Amino acid sequence: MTDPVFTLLYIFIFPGFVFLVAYALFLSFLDRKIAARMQQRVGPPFYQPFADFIKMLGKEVIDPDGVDRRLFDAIPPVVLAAVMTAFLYIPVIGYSPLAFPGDLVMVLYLLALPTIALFLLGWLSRNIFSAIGGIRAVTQLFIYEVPFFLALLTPAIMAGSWSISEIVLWQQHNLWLVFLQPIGFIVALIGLQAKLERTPFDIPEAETEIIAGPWTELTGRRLALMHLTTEISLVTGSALIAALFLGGPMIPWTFSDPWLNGAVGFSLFLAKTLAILLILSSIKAATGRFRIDQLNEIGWKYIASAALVQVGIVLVINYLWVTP
Amino acid sequence: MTGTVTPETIQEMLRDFGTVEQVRKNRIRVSTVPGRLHDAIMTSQAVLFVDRLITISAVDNGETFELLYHLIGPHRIIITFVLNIPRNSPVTPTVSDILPPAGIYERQIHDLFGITFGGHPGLKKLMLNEDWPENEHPLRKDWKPGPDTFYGGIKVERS
Amino acid sequence: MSVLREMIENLLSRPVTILYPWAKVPIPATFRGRVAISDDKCIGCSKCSLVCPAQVISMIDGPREVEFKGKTLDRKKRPQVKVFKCIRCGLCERHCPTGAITLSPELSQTGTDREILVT
Amino acid sequence: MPEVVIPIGPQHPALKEPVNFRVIADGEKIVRLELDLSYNHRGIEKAAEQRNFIRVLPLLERVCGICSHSHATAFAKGIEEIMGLEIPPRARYIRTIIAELERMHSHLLWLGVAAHEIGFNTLFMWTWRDREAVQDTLEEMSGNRVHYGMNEIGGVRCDLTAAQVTAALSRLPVLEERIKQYIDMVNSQETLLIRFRGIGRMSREEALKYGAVGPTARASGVDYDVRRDDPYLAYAEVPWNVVTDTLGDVYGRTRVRIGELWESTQIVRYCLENLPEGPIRVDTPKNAPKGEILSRYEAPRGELAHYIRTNGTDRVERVDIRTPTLANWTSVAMCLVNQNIADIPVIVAAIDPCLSCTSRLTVVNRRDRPRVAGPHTPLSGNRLFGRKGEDSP
Repeated sequence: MTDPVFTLLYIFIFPGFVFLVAYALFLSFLDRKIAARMQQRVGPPFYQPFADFIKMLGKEVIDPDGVDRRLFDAIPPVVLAAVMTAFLYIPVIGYSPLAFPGDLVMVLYLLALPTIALFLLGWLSRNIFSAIGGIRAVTQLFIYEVPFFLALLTPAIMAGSWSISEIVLWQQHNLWLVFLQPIGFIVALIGLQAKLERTPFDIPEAETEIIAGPWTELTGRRLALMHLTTEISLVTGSALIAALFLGGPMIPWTFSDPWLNGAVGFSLFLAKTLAILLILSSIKAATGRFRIDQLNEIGWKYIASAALVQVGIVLVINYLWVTP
Repeated sequence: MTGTVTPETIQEMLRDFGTVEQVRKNRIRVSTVPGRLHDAIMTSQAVLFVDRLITISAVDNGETFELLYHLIGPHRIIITFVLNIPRNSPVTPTVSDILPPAGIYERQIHDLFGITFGGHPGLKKLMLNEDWPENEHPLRKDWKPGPDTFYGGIKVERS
Repeated sequence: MSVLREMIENLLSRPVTILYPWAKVPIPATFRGRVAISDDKCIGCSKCSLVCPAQVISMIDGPREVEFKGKTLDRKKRPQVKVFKCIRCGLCERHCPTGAITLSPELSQTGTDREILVT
Repeated sequence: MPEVVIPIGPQHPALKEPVNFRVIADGEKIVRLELDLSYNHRGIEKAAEQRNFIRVLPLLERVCGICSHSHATAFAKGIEEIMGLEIPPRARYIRTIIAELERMHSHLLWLGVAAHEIGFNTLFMWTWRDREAVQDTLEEMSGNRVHYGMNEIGGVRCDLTAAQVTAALSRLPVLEERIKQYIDMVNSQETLLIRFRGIGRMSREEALKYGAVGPTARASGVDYDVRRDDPYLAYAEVPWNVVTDTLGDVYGRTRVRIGELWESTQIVRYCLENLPEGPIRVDTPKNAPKGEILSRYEAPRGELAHYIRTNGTDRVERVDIRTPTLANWTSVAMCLVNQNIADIPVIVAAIDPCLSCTSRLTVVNRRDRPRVAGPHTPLSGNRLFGRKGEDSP
């Protein structure tokens, strides 16, 4: 941690930038492949998301008439940076070297940034489809964010810490939180699906209704970066849920060799994120899209109350058991 | 209620409105005049339970335009009201006020045959594009594409 | 639930897509593809060019001798098809008195030969 | 939020057809809409007057890319009636088989499209995969997947061999199994139910008043099916039921279409099993006598009417085609008012619009489109077509 070289390596090479982009593109491929196979299609080859990314980087950037170009250019890199930063606080091979007390809250806020950015993009685009999409994105944000936050804060309450790495450590000593908080886990998965704007929550970019919502006017590298942002959000979100509910990369025993320790932890991390991706892909394939007013009703009536119930249960458990 | 409606009763009822003939086992053809059409349709709606307009067909038979209103009710007998409209002043009252679906068919006929339906709420171009020349109606028998006219941006090449 | 069950079944089975250039798509024998004309049978009656709805069959000069009903006929015309305008309705095949013009089960507008563009 | 105008079409991912809706929305609610029907005039009716009966059938088949058999059969059956011909039973059965297979592939296509409109792409892929089985059968029987070219005046062009009948029968159980699955899925898939139920509701009276046809009308409880009311082909001899529903919404239309899918498999099975022997066509005179006929046909989308007039030559004097989609537009425009923007694709797709049929008549590209209804007034059938003085808001 104190070694600057190690920190730089952490940020830029291994769990950071390079690995993160590669893994995000791979997960994106896997997501598409699983959906395709569930529909008995062939699906894309493994390099397809990467090829798409490169292709879009090379495409012409078109500025819609009357758009503030600087802001339009600035938003995608900013949100990309935000979700990438968020990933650094999630333990991948072990304890995150950047962890600090309260990083969970920061990660959650960084993950909320892309939605706000989408709203901004939609609003800036001066296009009716984008504007409606942006409004829908924010409306949806208000619906899913509360239950999502509640569901992700219950592990913190139970572990008695606001640091993701601390929660992971707590799980190593006790039990995976998914067994203690199944409702919270389900709500968190639904919230993540909504945050990533995947079916049935792809209301802001509903293709058949409003073309692509806020994405309509995005072209070239802006589109590439925004796509990368969503893909990295997918990694970050599933890593976060894996860390908070499935014990992250921690294993209950330790090997004498630290390298082996790290490798096993890392493979556990991969396995858990892939499992979460499988669930998310299945939800995506098995459902149609809600309407925004229907989502409003479902979100506040059922999902939010489920999250509240989970918080209550956790408080009771804490009172009876964890608190000395 | 519909059991009483047979081709015979229909012929009986519509005798007042013009020449009635049964052209098929389930089709009655009534030749009437534009002025009586409204009453004829109202009568068939009220007495013969006609509830549906199948279509309005238009035919250019040289001297006149023929309009055929095909109506049907739960008795499943088609009643066709035939109008003959002079070619030089093709005007007839609309029936879209008593049969809402007629509006779209009348606009179609207005475009393609140039028949004006008096009292139609919005007899605008539906089928042909905006730069279609006025007074050219493609389904009239004597219509030929003009050599230097653009039809929807396309000039017709005569071979 | 039936959706979920079928999704899992599909995930474990092979995709149904035929990867076309590598795997052949089965074409039924009745498929109406490219027009094929056999000069031996054609008696040059020009019936095909009369019924063709797309008017792509024209009679061109093609003097040759044809065996028909035991007699040897001297024929001056043969049909020519503009393949790219053909709509493959099969009316020429239906109305050909000798079965000289047929629709083969080959794809119509593909190939590398100059010959296939005009039959 | 002020009212906004949302253009939908002619290029839009939901409606891959040349139609333009200008939806005036208040937030997510549709206040009123302006309808531009079409952008593409093909002049088929004019062209049909220039061709003889042999050459006109392929042209009429190309009126529509989905219900090609419908147009050709409606025309052929009209001309045969004018000529006073009785086509052989085998020809009638073969026409029925093709017609019902066409209905199956159309309804499967529709089910997929409807699922796609609500983002349920898995069902979309599955129905289109199963549609392939129907299309393969059609291709084997007729030689083409879409334009079957089976009809000619006086019968059908190609006979069904025993091998084709066996192959088709062997495909049916799989399809029946799949259709049962779809019935199950549509009744149990939560997001599908939540998006289809209560959307675009039309009462029986409204359906009659605005002249809805086909599954759209039958879903509203209008018991109207030309196949039964004016039996043609083999429908009088085949046991089958008219599927109706009382819900009147998109869900009801889905149920009607799936029910019709099931009925179609049964009709096809019966026809294949009871295919009469005999010739497949009769000799026809070259010219048709002078006469007129309103030939009605239950296309997959609803009642199709061909008004045919002959003049004693080998050409028609006039053929007036009224497509089901044109009849359904009035009702769809009525359905859309006061609905959600998100429901436009579903409601429009629910009538299974086929602009190819409808716009055989049309070229539209107007800048000053008519206002079709005043602000905040519910759209009635009359107002749909605009009133004088409402051109400018």
